[in-house]
Amino acid sequence: MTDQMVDAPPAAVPAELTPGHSRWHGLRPWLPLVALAVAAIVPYSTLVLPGIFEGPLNSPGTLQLLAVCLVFGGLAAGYDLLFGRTGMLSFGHALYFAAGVYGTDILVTRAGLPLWQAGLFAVVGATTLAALLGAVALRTVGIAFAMVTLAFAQVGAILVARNFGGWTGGEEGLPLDVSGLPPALVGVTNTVNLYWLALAYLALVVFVVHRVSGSPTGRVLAGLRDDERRIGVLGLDPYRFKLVAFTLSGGLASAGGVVYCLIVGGASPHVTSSELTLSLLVMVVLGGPGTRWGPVLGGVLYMYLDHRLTAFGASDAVDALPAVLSAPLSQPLFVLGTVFILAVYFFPGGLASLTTRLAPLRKALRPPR
Amino acid sequence: GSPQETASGGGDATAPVKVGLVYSQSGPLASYGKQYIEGFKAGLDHATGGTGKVGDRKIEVTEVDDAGDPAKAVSAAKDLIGKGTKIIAGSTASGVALQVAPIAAQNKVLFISGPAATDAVTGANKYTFRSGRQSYQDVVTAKSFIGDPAGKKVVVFAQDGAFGDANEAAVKAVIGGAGATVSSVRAPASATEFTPFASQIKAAKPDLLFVAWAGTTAPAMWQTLDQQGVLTSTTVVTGLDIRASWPTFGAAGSKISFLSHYFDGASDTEAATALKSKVGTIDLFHPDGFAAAQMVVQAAQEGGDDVDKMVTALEGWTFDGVKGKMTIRAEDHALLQPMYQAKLSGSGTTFTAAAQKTLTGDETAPPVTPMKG
Amino acid sequence: MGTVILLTLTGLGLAALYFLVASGLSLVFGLADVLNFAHGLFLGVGAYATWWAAQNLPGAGPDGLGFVLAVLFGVAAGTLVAVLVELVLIRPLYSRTIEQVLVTVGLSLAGVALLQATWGADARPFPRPEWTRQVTSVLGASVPNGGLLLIVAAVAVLGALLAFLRWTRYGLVIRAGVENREMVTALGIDVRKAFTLVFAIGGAAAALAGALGGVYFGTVSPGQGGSLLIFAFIVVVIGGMGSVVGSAYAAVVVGLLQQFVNYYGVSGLGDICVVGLLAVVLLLRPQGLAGKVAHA
Amino acid sequence: MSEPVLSVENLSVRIAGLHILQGVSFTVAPTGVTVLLGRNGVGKTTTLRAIVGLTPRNGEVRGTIRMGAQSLLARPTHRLVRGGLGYVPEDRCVFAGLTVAENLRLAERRGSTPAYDKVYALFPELDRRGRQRAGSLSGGQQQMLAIGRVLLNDNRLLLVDEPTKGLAPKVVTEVAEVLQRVAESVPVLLVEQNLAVVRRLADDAVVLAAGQVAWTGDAKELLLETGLTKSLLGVGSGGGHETAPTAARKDGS
Amino acid sequence: MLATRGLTWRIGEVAIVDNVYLDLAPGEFLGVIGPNGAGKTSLFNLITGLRRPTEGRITLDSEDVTTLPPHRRARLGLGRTFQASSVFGSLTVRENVRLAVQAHRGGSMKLWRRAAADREVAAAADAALDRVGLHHRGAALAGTLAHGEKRKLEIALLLAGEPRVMLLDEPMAGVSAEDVPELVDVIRSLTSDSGRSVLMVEHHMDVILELADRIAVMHHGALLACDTPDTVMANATVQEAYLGESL
Ligand SMILES: Nc1ncnc2c1ncn2[C@@H]1O[C@H](COP(=O)(O)OP(=O)(O)OP(=O)(O)O)[C@@H](O)[C@H]1O
Ligand SMILES: Nc1ncnc2c1ncn2[C@@H]1O[C@H](COP(=O)(O)OP(=O)(O)OP(=O)(O)O)[C@@H](O)[C@H]1O
Ligand SMILES: [Mg+2]
Ligand SMILES: [Mg+2]
Repeated sequence: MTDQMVDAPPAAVPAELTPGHSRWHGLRPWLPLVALAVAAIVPYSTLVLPGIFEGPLNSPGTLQLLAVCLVFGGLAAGYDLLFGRTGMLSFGHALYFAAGVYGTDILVTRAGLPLWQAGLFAVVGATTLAALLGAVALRTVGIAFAMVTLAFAQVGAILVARNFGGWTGGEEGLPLDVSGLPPALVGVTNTVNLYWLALAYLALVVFVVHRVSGSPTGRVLAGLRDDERRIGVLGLDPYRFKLVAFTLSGGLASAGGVVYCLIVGGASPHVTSSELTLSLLVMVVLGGPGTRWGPVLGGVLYMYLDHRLTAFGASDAVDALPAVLSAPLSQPLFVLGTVFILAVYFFPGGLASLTTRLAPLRKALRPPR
Repeated sequence: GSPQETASGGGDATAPVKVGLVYSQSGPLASYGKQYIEGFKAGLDHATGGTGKVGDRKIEVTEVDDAGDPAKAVSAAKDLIGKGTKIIAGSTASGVALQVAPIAAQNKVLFISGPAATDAVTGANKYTFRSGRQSYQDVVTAKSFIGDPAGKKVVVFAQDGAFGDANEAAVKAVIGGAGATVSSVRAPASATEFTPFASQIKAAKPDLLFVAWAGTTAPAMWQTLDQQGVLTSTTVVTGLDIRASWPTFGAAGSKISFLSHYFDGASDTEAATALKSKVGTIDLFHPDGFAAAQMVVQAAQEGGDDVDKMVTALEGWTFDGVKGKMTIRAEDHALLQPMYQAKLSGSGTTFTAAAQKTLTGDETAPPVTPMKG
Repeated sequence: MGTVILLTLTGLGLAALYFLVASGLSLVFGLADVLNFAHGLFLGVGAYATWWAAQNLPGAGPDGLGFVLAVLFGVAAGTLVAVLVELVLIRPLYSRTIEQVLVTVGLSLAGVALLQATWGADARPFPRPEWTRQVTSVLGASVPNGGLLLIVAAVAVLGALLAFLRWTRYGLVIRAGVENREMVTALGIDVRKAFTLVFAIGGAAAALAGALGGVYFGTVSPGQGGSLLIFAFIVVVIGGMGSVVGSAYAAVVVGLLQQFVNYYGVSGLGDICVVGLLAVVLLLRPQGLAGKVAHA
Repeated sequence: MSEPVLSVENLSVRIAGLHILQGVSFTVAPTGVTVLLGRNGVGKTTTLRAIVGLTPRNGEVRGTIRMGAQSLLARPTHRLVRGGLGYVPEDRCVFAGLTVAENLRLAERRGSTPAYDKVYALFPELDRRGRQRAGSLSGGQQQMLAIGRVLLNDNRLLLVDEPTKGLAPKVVTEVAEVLQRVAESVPVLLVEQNLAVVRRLADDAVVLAAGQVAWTGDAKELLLETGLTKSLLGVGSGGGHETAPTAARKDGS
Repeated sequence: MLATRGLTWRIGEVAIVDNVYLDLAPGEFLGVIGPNGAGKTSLFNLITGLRRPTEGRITLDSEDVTTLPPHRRARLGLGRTFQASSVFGSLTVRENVRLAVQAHRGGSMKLWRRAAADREVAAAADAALDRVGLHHRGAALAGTLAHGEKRKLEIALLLAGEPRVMLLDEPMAGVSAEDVPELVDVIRSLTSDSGRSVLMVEHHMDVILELADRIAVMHHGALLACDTPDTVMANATVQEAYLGESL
C-alpha cells in the first residue's frame, strides 16, 4: 500500500505533448505573449475595480498585491513540474524558496553584497542544495519521499527559527537592508518595477516549464508519473530524470525567493514552514496539476484570496451579519479553507478543467456552420 | 503617462489627516490587536477632546488586518502610502514592525510601532517611533528584584529565536553588567515537554531566574518549573502577560515575581481614567494603542502634512500617558515610560495583580542606540 | 540517576501523547488511505468540548467522575465531528485520494479558524483534577502525574485498538477496501460503513488525545492540535504507515530521543535529531519500522 | 422455455463520452452456462460490470436489467451481491495485502454458512496457502482464489469474466471443470476467449459486435457452424487458440 | 547471448527461483512454460534487474550484468513486456511509443529541445505502431485502451527499443482469438530479423509450439526440462505437472 499512497495526481495529458486541434490552432502559440503584453501594461491603467482591488490598477497597493500573486503563480508552476508533471510529492519545497529569500537577504543585509551577486549566489546555492538533498531523498519513493523532503525542510525551518549566529533574525525575520539596492527597486513609487520583476519571473518559469515539458526529457517525466518501473526497463535511469526535475524545480523556487525577498523587503520565517509547501500543493490542485496555466492561476488566485480575505473579514458587510456568521467570516483562514474545500468539490481537475467543462456550452453557443 | 500613480497628500487645510493602522485583527495575536485598537480609539478621543479632529482636520483612520504576516503588512503599508497616508501605526508582531519600519524610511512616512516588543525597532530609522515598551525595559525592571547583582548567579530561560536572543543579551548587559554571572538555558519555542530544561535550571542553582517565554506552551512550562521545584528554590521573574493568561499560571502564579508593562490599576492617571471609562478593564496593550493615538495627534497638530516636521515634533516630546509620564527620546526614539513590579493572587479563574513597585521612565531607560537610518 | 529516571518517565509521557495523537492518524492514514490533515481539528474539538463540558454540562466538572464525564463528552464530540466529516466531505470523494487529502487540508485551515472565531485565539485554562498537577516521587524523581496519566491512557488505547483489529471483521474489511473498494462491494459488503467507522475511531482517539493533552498542557488553544500534528506524522511514518504497534514503538523512540537530547545536547537539537531520525529510517527502511499492522 | 434468471433489455452504456454499449438485449437461462463472446474491446466486461452496478463514475447506464421480477439498475452493488449475484472480475482483483484466508473470510456473508469444504475441495491449494499474502500468489493461484471467494456463498447467478485468462492448460482444464460443476446448481454468465472452454461449457451464446448483440442462440449451433463462427468470432470452428497440445507445429525446425 | 548460472531468488526460506541454468543462443526462440506460480515472471524480473537474485549470475554477451540496474541492462539490449500491461496511461498511444524510441536512441537529458520536432523518433514510433496494427489508435490515451490493445501496445513499446534479447511475459493473455495469428506474426517477424533472441512465457501451447525452437519447463522455481518441443511434450513429468489431460 505504501507505494499507492501517493498516486499520481489526477493530471491531464501534458498539453505540450498533444497537438492542438481547434480553430485556435494558428493563434494559440501567440496567446501567452498577448497575455504577457497585457499584464505588462497593467501599470499604465487607472482602471478602478471596486471590491476587487482597493485602489486603481496602477496604485502601489494593487501592484504590490499583484506582484506577490505573480510570484506565487510562478512558484506554483515550478512546483507543478515536480508534482503534476513528474508525479513526485515533495513536502519540502518551501526550503528552496526560503533558501532564495533568506540567501538573498543575508547576503545583502549581513554580507553587504550587491544585489545581483547576492541573488546569483542564492540561486546557485539553493539549486546546489536541491541537487544534494534530492540525491539523498530520491532514494525513497512515494510517501516516504514526501516525508524525507519534509524532514529536510523542517531542519531548515528549525535553523532559521533558532536565529543561528544572529543571521536570520529568528521568528522576527530579517528586514532587507535596501541601502545597497538599485534605487529603482526601493520605495513605494517604484512598486511598479517590482511588479514587472515578478511578471518577468512568472514568464520565465512558465517558459521553462513549458519548454521542459515539451522536450524529450519532459516526455520521460510524464512517463515517470505513470510507471517508473517501465521507464527503467526501457533503458532510462528514473533516478537521474527525477533528480533533474527536482533540482530544476528547486532552482526555480529559489529564484522566486529572490524576487519575493525584494517585493516584501525582507524575510520572515513563515516562508520556511511546511504550510507554505502545503499551500503550493493547494494552489496546484486548485488550478489543475499538469496543465500549463492551471498552477499559475491557482497560485495567483490563492495568494489573492489570502491577502484580500483579511479585508473581506473586516468589511462592514461582514460586521453587519449576526455574530454566528460574522465571527467565522472575519477569520480569513476560515473563508480560505472553505473556498478551497468547495473548489475541490466543484472544480475537480482544477480551474484548468473549466475550459473543458465549458466546452459543451461553447459549442452550443457557436453559430452553426 | 506614468506607469504608476501615487496620491500626493492633500495640502488642503481641511482635508482629513489619513492614518493607517496595520495590526492583527485575525491570526494568533488577534487579542493583542483588539486591545491595541480599543486603546487607540480611546486615546484618539482623549487627545482630540472627543472631536476626532486636529484643528479643522478630521483624523481619518483606516484599519488593515495583517494577520501577523509581515508580507501582508508590507502590502498594506504600500497600499496606504500609495493612497497618500503619511502616518502608519500598528504592528502587533515584532516581525511586522521590523519589516514595515524600513518601508516607512524609504517612503518618508511616519511609522509608530505598536505592541511589538523587539528592541530593534528603537533606533531603526528617523521615521520610526514606538508606542509601547521594549524588551530591554522589561529586563531592567527584572533587575530591580535582585537588589545588588554583584556576585549573584542569574539564569535566563528563554525560547530560541530573536525574542530569546534579545532577552538574553539584555540580561547579560543589564544584570551581568552590574556584576552578576549570567548563563542561559534555551529551549525551542515549539517544545512541549520542559522537564529537561527545568532540570538544567535546577542544576545551575541560580539566585535569580529570568524567564522570557511567549506563546501557548507557557502554562505547561510554568507547571513543569513548579513541579520540579524551581519556583520555590529561587526568585523567578517574568513578564506579566494579558489578563486572559493569568489563570493559566494556576498555583504557580503566586510564586513568581512579575515585571509588568501594564495591568488594570497599575496607575491612576487622568489618561488611565479616560481609558478605563471606554474599555472597562484595562489590559496589557491598551496603553500602547492609547499612546499611539496621542502621538498621532501630536504629529498631526505640529507637523501638518510635513513628515519631517512630525518627526521633529515627536522627538523629545513628553506627554501624560496612561502609565504616567512618557518621553520620546530624541536620539533613538525609545519611549521612556514607567514600569511595574507586580504580584499575582487569586485562584480558579479570578486573579488580581497588585503593584509592588513602580519604576520611573528614567530608571528603566535603555542605553541609547545609534540611529541606523 | 534521578535525572535519567525523570527524563525517561517524562519522555515516556511525551511519547504517550505522541502515540495518542498518532494512533488515530495512523489508523486513518494506513487503513483508509487518507492523509488526514484535519486530525488536528478533531484534537481541538475534543479538547474544547471537554473544556466546555466541565463548565456547562450538568454533572461534569474538573474533578473525579465529573471530569471523566467531561472527557467522555469531549470524545463523543470528536467522534461525532469525525463521522460528520467523513459522511459529508470525505465519502463523496472516495477513490480520489489526493482530493480527500486536500479537503482535509482545507478543513484544517477552516476548522482551526472556526475554533478561534468561537473561543478566541488565546489559551484557556483547562479544567483538570488537582492531582494531575501534582507529582509522584519515583526513585527520587518527581514525575508529573499528568504524564503518568498519559502513559496509562496510551497503553489502554493501544490495547483497545489491537483488540479491535484482531477480533473484529472490520479490520479486514477496511484493509481490503483500501486496496480495491469496488471489489469489496462486489463481495456484498457495504464498505462505506467500514470507512465511517475508521474515521469514528480516529476521531475518538484524537479527541481523547486532545482532552488529555489539555490536562497535560493545562490549557486549550486553537492551534494546539496542529502543533502536535507534525510530530504525530513523523511518528506515524517512522512506525510504518498503518501500523498501530509501529506507531507505539516510534512514539517511544521519538519521545525519549527528544527528551535526552534536549537535556544533554544543545537547544533545538532534539527536534533536529527527530527529523534526522525520520530521514535515516526512511532511507534505510522506506516502509518504516514495523511493516503494516494490520495483521494485528 | 422457463423464465430467464436475468434479462437485459436495451442496455446502453456511455463512458467518458464513448458510446460503448448501444442497446444490448439478451437473457440468461435459469440453468447452465450462457457465454458472452466478442472481440477485444466490444464491451463484454462493460456489460458484466453494468449488471453488478460497477460502471465507473463518469459512465452512464440506460435500459433495464432484471433478475426475476426485480430491477437491478440503481441498486448498490453490495445489495445486489447479497441478493445472490456473484461476480468474478476480469483481473481477479484479489486483495494483495490480505492473506488467502483473510480474502476468503472477507467473502463470508452474514446469514449464510460459508461453504469452505466445497471451496477447499475444489482448490486444495487455497487451504495450503492460507497464510500467504494474496499479492504474492501467482496469476493462476489468484484466479482460483477469486473464484473460490464467490463459491463460498449460495448464488442465484454467477457472472464470471475471463476466468482462464493467463492460466496454464492444466489449470484451465481444472477451472473449466469447476465451472461445469458449479453450473449444475447455479446459472452462469461467462465471458471467455478460449473456445475450447466455451465448447465444453456453453449452453447458450451471446455474441457482441460493435456495441450490439450480433447473434444469440444455442452455443453448439454457433460453434458447429463454421461460417457463423468465422463471421462472428473471426475463427474457424476448429481453429482458434486451444489449449490442447495438438495444434500446428512450427514448421521446419 | 543471455545466460544464467545458478540463478536463485529466495524469500525467507522459500526458493521462488531455484538454481536456474539457462542459455539463450543468438537468434534462438525459447519458450517458457510451467504451472502458475512456477516462478516464470520472477525469473524475468531477475533477468531484467527489477529484483536482485540471492545467488547466481546473469551474463549478457558474456558480460556480467548481475548487479546492473534495469536501465543499464536495457541499454545493453535487453527488453521485456509485462504480464499485467504496464503502459503510460496518461500519455497517448503514440507518445508511449515515441518515449520508448527516444529511450532507445539515447537517454541523455534534453531539456531544451522540442520533443515533437524529432521526425526520426516520430517515424520510428509510427513504424512500430504500424507493425502491431495500432496505428489508428495513435491519438487515444493509453489508459483507455481495451485489454487486447494494451497487449499490442506493450509489444510496440518493446519493438521501439530494438532489443537484441526480448523477454515476453504472456503476450497472448487476454488477446481475442482472431487477433492471435496477427500477433503471432508480429512476434515471429521480430525474430526473423537480425538474430534476435526471444524468451517467451506463454500458456497458449499452440503459440509456443508454433514459435519456439526450444521449450523450458519450470516447476517450483526449478528448471524441469529444457529441450526441443517434441521432447518436452513427450516428457511424462511435464505432461503430469503442467499439461494435464487435454480438454
Ligand atoms: N473507464 C473507461 N474509460 C474509457 N473507456 C473505457 C473505460 N472502460 C472501458 N472503456 C472502453 O470500452 C470498450 C469496451 O471495453 P471492455 O473492457 O468492456 O471490453 P471487453 O470486451 O471486455 O474487452 P477484452 O476482451 O479486451 O477484455 C473499450 O474500447 C475500452 O477502451
Ligand atoms: N514478492 C513476493 N513475495 C512472496 N512470494 C512471491 C513474491 N513474488 C512471487 N512470489 C511467489 O513466487 C511464485 C512464483 O511467482 P511468479 O509470478 O513468478 O509465477 P509465474 O510462473 O509467473 O505464474 P503465472 O503463470 O501464474 O503468472 C508464486 O508462488 C508466488 O506466490
Ligand atoms: Mg474484458
Ligand atoms: Mg507470471
